[in-house]
Amino acid sequence: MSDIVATNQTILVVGGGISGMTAALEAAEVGKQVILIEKRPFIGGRVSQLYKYFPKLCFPTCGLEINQRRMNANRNITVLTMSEVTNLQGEAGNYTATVKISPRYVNANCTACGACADAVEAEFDNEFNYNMDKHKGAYLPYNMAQPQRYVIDPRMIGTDDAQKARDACKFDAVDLDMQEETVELKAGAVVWATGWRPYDANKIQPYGYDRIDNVITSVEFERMMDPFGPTGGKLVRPSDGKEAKNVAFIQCAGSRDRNYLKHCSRICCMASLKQSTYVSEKYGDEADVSIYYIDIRAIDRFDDFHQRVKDDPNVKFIKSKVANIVENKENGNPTLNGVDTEGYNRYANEHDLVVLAIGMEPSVDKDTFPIEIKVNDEGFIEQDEANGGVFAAGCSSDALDVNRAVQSATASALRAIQVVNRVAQAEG
Amino acid sequence: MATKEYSFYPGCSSQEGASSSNYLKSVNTMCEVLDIKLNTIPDWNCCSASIGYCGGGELPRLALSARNIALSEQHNAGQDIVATCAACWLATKETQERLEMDGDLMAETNQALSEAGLTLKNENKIRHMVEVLIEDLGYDELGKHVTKPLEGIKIAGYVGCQTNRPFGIEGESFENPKYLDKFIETMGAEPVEKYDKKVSCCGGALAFSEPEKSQALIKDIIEAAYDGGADMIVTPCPVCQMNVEVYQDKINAKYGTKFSIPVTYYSTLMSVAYGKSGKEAGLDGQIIPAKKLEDIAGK
Amino acid sequence: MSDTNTSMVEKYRNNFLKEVEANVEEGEWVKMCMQCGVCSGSCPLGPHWDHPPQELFMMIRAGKRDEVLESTSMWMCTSCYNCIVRCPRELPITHIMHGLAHYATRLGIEPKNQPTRKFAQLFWDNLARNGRVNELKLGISLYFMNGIVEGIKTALGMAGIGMGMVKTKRMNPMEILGGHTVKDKKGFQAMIKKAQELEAARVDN
Amino acid sequence: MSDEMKIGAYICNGCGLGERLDSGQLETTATRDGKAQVCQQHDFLCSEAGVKMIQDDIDNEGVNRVVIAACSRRAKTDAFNFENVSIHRANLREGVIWVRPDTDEMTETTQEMADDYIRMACAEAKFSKIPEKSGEQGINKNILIVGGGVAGMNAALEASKAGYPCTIVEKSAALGGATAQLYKKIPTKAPYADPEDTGVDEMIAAVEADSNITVHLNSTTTNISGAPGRFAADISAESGSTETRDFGAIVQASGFTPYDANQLPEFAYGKNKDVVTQMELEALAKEANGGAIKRPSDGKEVSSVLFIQCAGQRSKKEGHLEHCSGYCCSASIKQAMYFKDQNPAIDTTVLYTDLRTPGAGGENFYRSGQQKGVIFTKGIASEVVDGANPTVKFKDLILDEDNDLEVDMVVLATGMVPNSGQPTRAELTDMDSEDAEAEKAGEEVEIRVDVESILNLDYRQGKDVPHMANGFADSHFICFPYETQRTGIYTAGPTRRPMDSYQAREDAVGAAMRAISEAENAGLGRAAHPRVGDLSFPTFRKEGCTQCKRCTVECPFGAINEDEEGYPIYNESRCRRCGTCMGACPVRVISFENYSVDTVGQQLKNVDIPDEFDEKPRILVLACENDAYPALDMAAQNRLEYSAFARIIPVRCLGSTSLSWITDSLNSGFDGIVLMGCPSGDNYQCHFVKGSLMAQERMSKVGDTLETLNLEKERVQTFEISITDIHRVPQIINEMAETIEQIGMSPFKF
Repeated sequence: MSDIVATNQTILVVGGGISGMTAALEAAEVGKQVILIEKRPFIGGRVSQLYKYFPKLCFPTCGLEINQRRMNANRNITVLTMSEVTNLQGEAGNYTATVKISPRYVNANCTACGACADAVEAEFDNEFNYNMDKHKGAYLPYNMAQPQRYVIDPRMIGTDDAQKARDACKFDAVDLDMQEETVELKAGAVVWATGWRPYDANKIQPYGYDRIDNVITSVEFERMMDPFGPTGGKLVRPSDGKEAKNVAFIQCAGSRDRNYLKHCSRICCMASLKQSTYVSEKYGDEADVSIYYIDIRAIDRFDDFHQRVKDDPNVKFIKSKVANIVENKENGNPTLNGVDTEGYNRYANEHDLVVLAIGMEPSVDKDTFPIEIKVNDEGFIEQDEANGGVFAAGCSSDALDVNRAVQSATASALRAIQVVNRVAQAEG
Repeated sequence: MATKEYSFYPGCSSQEGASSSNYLKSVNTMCEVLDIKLNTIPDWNCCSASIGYCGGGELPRLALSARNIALSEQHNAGQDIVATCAACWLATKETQERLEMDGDLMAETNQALSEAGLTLKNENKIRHMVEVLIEDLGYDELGKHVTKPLEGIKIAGYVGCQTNRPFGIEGESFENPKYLDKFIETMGAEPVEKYDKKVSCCGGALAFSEPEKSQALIKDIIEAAYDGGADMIVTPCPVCQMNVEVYQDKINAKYGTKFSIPVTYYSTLMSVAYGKSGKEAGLDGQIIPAKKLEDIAGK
Repeated sequence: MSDTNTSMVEKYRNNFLKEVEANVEEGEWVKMCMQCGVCSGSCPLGPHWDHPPQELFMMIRAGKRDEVLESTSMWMCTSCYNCIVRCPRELPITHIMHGLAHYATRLGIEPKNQPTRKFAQLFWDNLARNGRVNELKLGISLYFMNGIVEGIKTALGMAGIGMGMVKTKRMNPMEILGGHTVKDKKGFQAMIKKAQELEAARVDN
Repeated sequence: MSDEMKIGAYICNGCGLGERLDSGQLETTATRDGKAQVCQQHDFLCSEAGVKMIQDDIDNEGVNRVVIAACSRRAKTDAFNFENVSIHRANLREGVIWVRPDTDEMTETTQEMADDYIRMACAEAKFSKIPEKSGEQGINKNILIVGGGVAGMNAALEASKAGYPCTIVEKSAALGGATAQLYKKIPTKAPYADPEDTGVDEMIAAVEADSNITVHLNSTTTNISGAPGRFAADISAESGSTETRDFGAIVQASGFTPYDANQLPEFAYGKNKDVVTQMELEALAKEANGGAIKRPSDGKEVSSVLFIQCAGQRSKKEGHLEHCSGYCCSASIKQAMYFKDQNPAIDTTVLYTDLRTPGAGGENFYRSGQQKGVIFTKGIASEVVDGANPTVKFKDLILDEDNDLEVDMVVLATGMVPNSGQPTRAELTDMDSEDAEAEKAGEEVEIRVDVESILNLDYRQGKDVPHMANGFADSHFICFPYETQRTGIYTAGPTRRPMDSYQAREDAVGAAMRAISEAENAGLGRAAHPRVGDLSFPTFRKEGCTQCKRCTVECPFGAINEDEEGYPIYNESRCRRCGTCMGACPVRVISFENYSVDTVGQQLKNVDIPDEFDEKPRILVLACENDAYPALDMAAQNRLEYSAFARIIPVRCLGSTSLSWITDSLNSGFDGIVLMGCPSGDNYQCHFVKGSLMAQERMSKVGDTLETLNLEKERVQTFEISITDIHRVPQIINEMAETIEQIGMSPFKF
């Protein structure tokens, strides 16, 4: 990796999700040198795990395909996957980043032919599907994974399976001796695009995510719709594989709550409205959806979508924060207890499946940023002079939907360019 | 381990001849085994539980607990105050917090206390006996003293409300606390899995004023225990113990059920497991006798 | 209607929220409710509330003074604290309920025949007298709170339980002759009196 | 680049290709049929050695058309990335062996597939040129910014910081726009508890102090001609003077107009002076400047105020706005604080249905409002009764009862109407108007609409950027929010989407970035999104052109103008290189150097068509390279099989499909044709907006062609394919194969 060229006119982008990719592309396409650091073995981030986007109900991989093509075509971008920034020092125009690169155990020779995967037996929890299923010990994270290169799960190293994988490769692409390495990279400006993670549903005890099989999160529900996902695209419930037609969505699961996340995660209302259409997509008129909400936050043009779902006779809206969920031990149905506050109606409703519209929290914990940076109580990076040449993009700056994240990322690219252009001038 | 000393607030119901005098008995036995010394707060008064609000306003109620804390500071200086009754613990701890946060309230309270010749510094920790067992001794230590493991007994750990909310035990969830189950295991018995009435309310003080309403709640608590295959119920709270145990006949009469399930304290459970006699364990305080425990104690 | 009540109506005119904020324990929290209803859904006695907590809060904001203070609802509170731990805005709902009940009582407009109200009053009187609760006296006065005839019925109904308690030494018939008290009764009562004065003073000005 | 063309074909034997295919045979096909002057095999073509082998031929043998017979064009792009040559991929892996079973009886058809793909790649190579920039425009770093509100100003400031000179054209007499009319703004920093100063004065000062920024007040753009890299804008002042300036790109930050509350008589607006809009309250607050706010009617200090949210918004009622303006909830909280901060005793009530304060800041601000005693009531106002004090009648949704409240003043949270100029001709044709009729008839019509144009573009298709729902300037909205249908023109602020002052500022930074990017790339002759970097651009054979205007009308980006004789003018840097014009041209005179009627036409002509009685039909699949082709690749990745009779050709956009390809393939004996484009309609997924729609329209007419050839209409079918239709694409191909089995082979095999 010593062949990576980085100067203080280089822009370092941390995070290869939709925001990081956008920032990297915007900068690279006006001729800037960009290094993109991604923790996972592939770029694309959370959007690659979504089935559809609201409000167009189009497919994230569609835009991803274009962005990946742009990345591949652009020689100004260096992508480092399975890499993390462990330290960052300096000031605007002169940063040094320490980057830890974990071994992929597969080198550039890989043609993604899949022979290694065919050869191994071992399986491991599949993070891409939120551990709802398993992937082979040698695997391609998902169909469109870029770089299009297999990964050997570190948990397989040292086993016979690992050997089998190596022996199966005709191109010496499997390198079991690959070691973790640490490199130091210079950079003039940094775009911080580490994104978000779903809030830990186990912490929302009244909803029994840890106790009741048929209570799942919205991100898991999203994966179920993928034909290549854990259920092969079937909308069925975990406990018994029964078709999930009567589905409840619980809004603000972990958000707007002093016990969990104080902030509103913005996307969850639209996400549930979108996911309600999944149920109709699968079961047509048999779909029976209930959305339990405090306020439906479908702002600006999204409200059209909200209205459309509202007009669907198979979708009910209940203004209520569900008090708790108990499992009907006979049929495995979760029973939701609470009060519809529009006129005080007490309910105890049984559903096939309950989806927690899980909140969005920053991927990086508040106090673990590798450099002094202004972060608010919620853990999002505030825009502040004091941040020098480090600019937040996307969900590291606030709970954002995709189009707002891309907007934010595009802006952060310009701010980074301003810095490296100043450097360039200074250096003549 | 060296002897552990605490300033002890027994509370009204633990008094001799009162509804949970058997609780106190078993606690004393248990503490003896565990080498815990309880120094009772001299001349302690009632905490007004959570039902005193009608007559007593905010300040008078705070004054009640404040007096106990002040007396403890005076006589058991520096010792954590430990209560065995959920209501006592809650009222006292709440008082301490409120006075800590609100300077004016603190001043007013001290004004009132001065009438009784007391002043409050409000520096001691207020703890529940269960906290002491878990945090100061730990499950391993509790297990060490078991001489008669309670094998073959399936027990529903009924935590109830006030030992669990709003403070609860550090590291436990409000909806599904596990410490009672761990006690039960530690004592060699088997806890009921997924006992989903674990933290449901028994009606508390309303058992007196709204018997029908509270007995409906109690019924569910007992039913769930039976559904879980429980031989008995164990609880850390005197109000829960009383409500769940003594109304079973009335519930049977009203709902045609055949409830007759013993309800004991964790301390009773432990005393038996520690090889103490039924009497020392307070088993003679059972209105519905805990046969299986008696058998073990009798061995 | 008590004088305090009339003077309060005078003092706060139609602004019941301000009245609650100034006079009800933890009343200043009422405005923070966002009407999610998790408290209403969490209450074990929920079905028995005419107006669940979140609705009471809305009614307070809407200035429905009498409906709120004369309601039996807050007397349904079993102090289980479910609402408090689940409230996303951390409202001390249990205390606000107690506070409303107490405030109504102080104004003399509480629902007179609400059994819990009676029991709660008895409980307080009982402990205020001796500093400690005398369960037997409390029990007996409780049975007779609705009059002799009712009382005897209840007492007979409870006799079985009473006997059980006596047998197991968890109830002592001799207590009727006195029973537990604090030693420093004088100081204790003076303290309560002072506290009550201080609190009254708060309300009056 | 030397005109002398030299094709080098390189056949990979890796990934099982060697085992499954007769590489010798492939080599013969490449040299004999494909006319490849150089042909080499390699067991691991994408390896350093393999790549070097090719590079050596380029350097030493003068190979300038490289045919890679290996994996899909989407694979190993980093390895097969040679400069100054054209690269053509024969997809033998994803396109052949991965979609066919490995059995002896199948080897023959599988080999035929592979041979055909090599012929096709060579044919494409033969007819492609290596694109070079035209030099139609050079780099012009000047950015034109239309609108001098916070969005416009911030776009200028940020672009200037990056070294790009900006010119702001502001219609009014001063900078600052709507924000300048505010007393304070919604908080933008933790703890998000109190209104903040708007900071607009500082901004104006900064703009004025920036020597890199030129400001034209009282001015508008009366004409904008040209294209990215060479826009020429007439900037006309009220005074009458006009100057013309050149720009590389444009940011449109024309803001919004507050909704006209006169359309809300039910709320007594206009009737009762004390019913005001949020904007009007800002004026009152400014006047009070921290002191007591006085109401308009009698100057009485306001002691109670009620805010009606969503006034005239989120409603399908005639004259109302369907959208939610997004910022009004926070704005009402802010305004309630104007009162509370001055005197906590003032009663402030916000009447809402959904309180919308998203994000970290939003929820904190909501709580802060409650903390300060603002009362929030979930309810719907039905009427404001006029009177000395207005009385608001509303349904309280929580208490489920009708209620009313008399207050000193009522504030209507009315929404934003975007200043997005005139509808385009295309939009007009969707409207029912004289103009529309005329436009459909293809007549020259001067667009007569009561809205003033903002940009006054000298574009064939209309004077402003096309609109999306609710009149907001168009954008792809999700993945590529800044992409409008007018290359080099980027919208920012409320003209694009309803938003508050701070969001508008931030939005403008992104728009500035895009403008800079386009100015730079246009200068280098490179295409903009989505074919970033593509140097090719459309040209036409004038002698063949019939001036039919199809290309100028159908271009999704309004790139093409007409000269006085009606011949097309292409404006290459406005072009996104989708080829829709090429598909539109009935006389096939439009082409790109590396993508033309021939590059595709010759491929299908070079497919070997077996004799009718061999029972080996041929199915032509034209697949959109953006979605359908990746779907086909992924089907292969998952080893989903499809008919060995299919021959797939990726196209830039189905909109570029020339009818001649259909007729030619039918004539040359293809038995079936499958066209795969992107979903069209309101939620279109076509990266070229309406390419797939255009294709469908054209294909609807193919029926006639088939009739004249008296062929069954089932032989040509068009499908809308999403990139996720991985299981569906092989199915579609197989179904076509079955159809052919039923209706029989094409008689046109010679």
